[in-house]
Amino acid sequence: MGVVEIIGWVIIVIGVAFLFLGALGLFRMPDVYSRMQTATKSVTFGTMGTIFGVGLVHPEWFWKTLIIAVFIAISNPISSHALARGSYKMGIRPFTKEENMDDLEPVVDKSEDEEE
Amino acid sequence: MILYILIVLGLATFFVVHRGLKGPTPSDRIVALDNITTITTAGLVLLGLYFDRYIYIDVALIYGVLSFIGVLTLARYLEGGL
Amino acid sequence: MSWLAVLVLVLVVVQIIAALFSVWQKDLLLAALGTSAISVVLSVLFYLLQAPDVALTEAAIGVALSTIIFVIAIKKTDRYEE
Amino acid sequence: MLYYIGAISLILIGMYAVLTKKNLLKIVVGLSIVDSGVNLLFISVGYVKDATAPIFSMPSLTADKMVDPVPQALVLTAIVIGLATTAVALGLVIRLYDHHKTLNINKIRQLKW
Repeated sequence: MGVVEIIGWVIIVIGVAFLFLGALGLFRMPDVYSRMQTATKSVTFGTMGTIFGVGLVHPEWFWKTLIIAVFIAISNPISSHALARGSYKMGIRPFTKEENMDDLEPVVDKSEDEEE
Repeated sequence: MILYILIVLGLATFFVVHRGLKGPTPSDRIVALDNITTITTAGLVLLGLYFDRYIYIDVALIYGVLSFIGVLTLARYLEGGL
Repeated sequence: MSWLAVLVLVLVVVQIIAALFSVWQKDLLLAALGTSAISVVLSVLFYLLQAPDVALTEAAIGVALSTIIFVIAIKKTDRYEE
Repeated sequence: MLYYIGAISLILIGMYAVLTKKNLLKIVVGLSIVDSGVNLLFISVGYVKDATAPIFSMPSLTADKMVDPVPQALVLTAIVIGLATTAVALGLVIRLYDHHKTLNINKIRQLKW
């Protein structure tokens, strides 16, 4: 085992740890938006680390795994952004302990008035 | 080594499937589906490392490119657009 | 019993759970989401059966196109089953 | 063996949905599940233990270490035909909804549109 292969296995283990913590956050968080943020950030970083580590273990596969990691980094935040926007417009409000914590509500109402 | 990593991925998939079966709103279940496809991409690359064939990485490439389109369509439907 | 057999057992159980969820659900949007989850697990099973070209086609069609045509049909008809 | 159990379970669940549900879209979902089960059954028929994919990418591979490629070619066509069948069925469902304003098959009684 060379040095690069050992570095690759270490990166794979770090990525899988982040991915597991992201899934655990999806299990434990209280409402849709916090679940969405832990799922997107942590799971995207974990998947990128895992795929990049496989590319370091097999040096001939490096460029194709790099392409997969770049596509994951582009496509996963796009879908999560569209999902957050859709669930806010559907009427799901964020989980707060105090009243009047929703800073986004007057902005969204004003922009919908301008569209009409 | 790959065996222990796949066991951890299986535990992560168990949490995500539990959220997808239980989730109170439709958005929770769509987030669960998105995470299942992402975890599946990582698992397919690791299984390609186990079988040691270069061809098998292409399946993960197609997953990474195309898996967000279904979630994007469902999100646009929830918004009221499409 | 090797660990690949255990992985196949877990995938088959998840697939049957997704199929029953998709059949018993009253909200038809979530039924379409269940068929998408069936397609994801089916693609991994094709991958383990050493058929990467079939897995690639199933990934492209089942995750993206099938969900899109079901969502268009639900948009033009009712969403909830009586 | 596990693959056969999974495939037959999918076919039975889809048959149950087609035979007992009253909603037309749920019947189309059941047909889609039956389609997936039949594809999995065909692929698992052609599987050989300890074999690899039938793609000649390395010179050390020989034909006696590969799985059967004929069911894979057939299923590759069947998946695309299954998508087209589902699309045609959904088009018919949309036309029926435009005419009758319902999806319950107990309320759609006359044969003419």
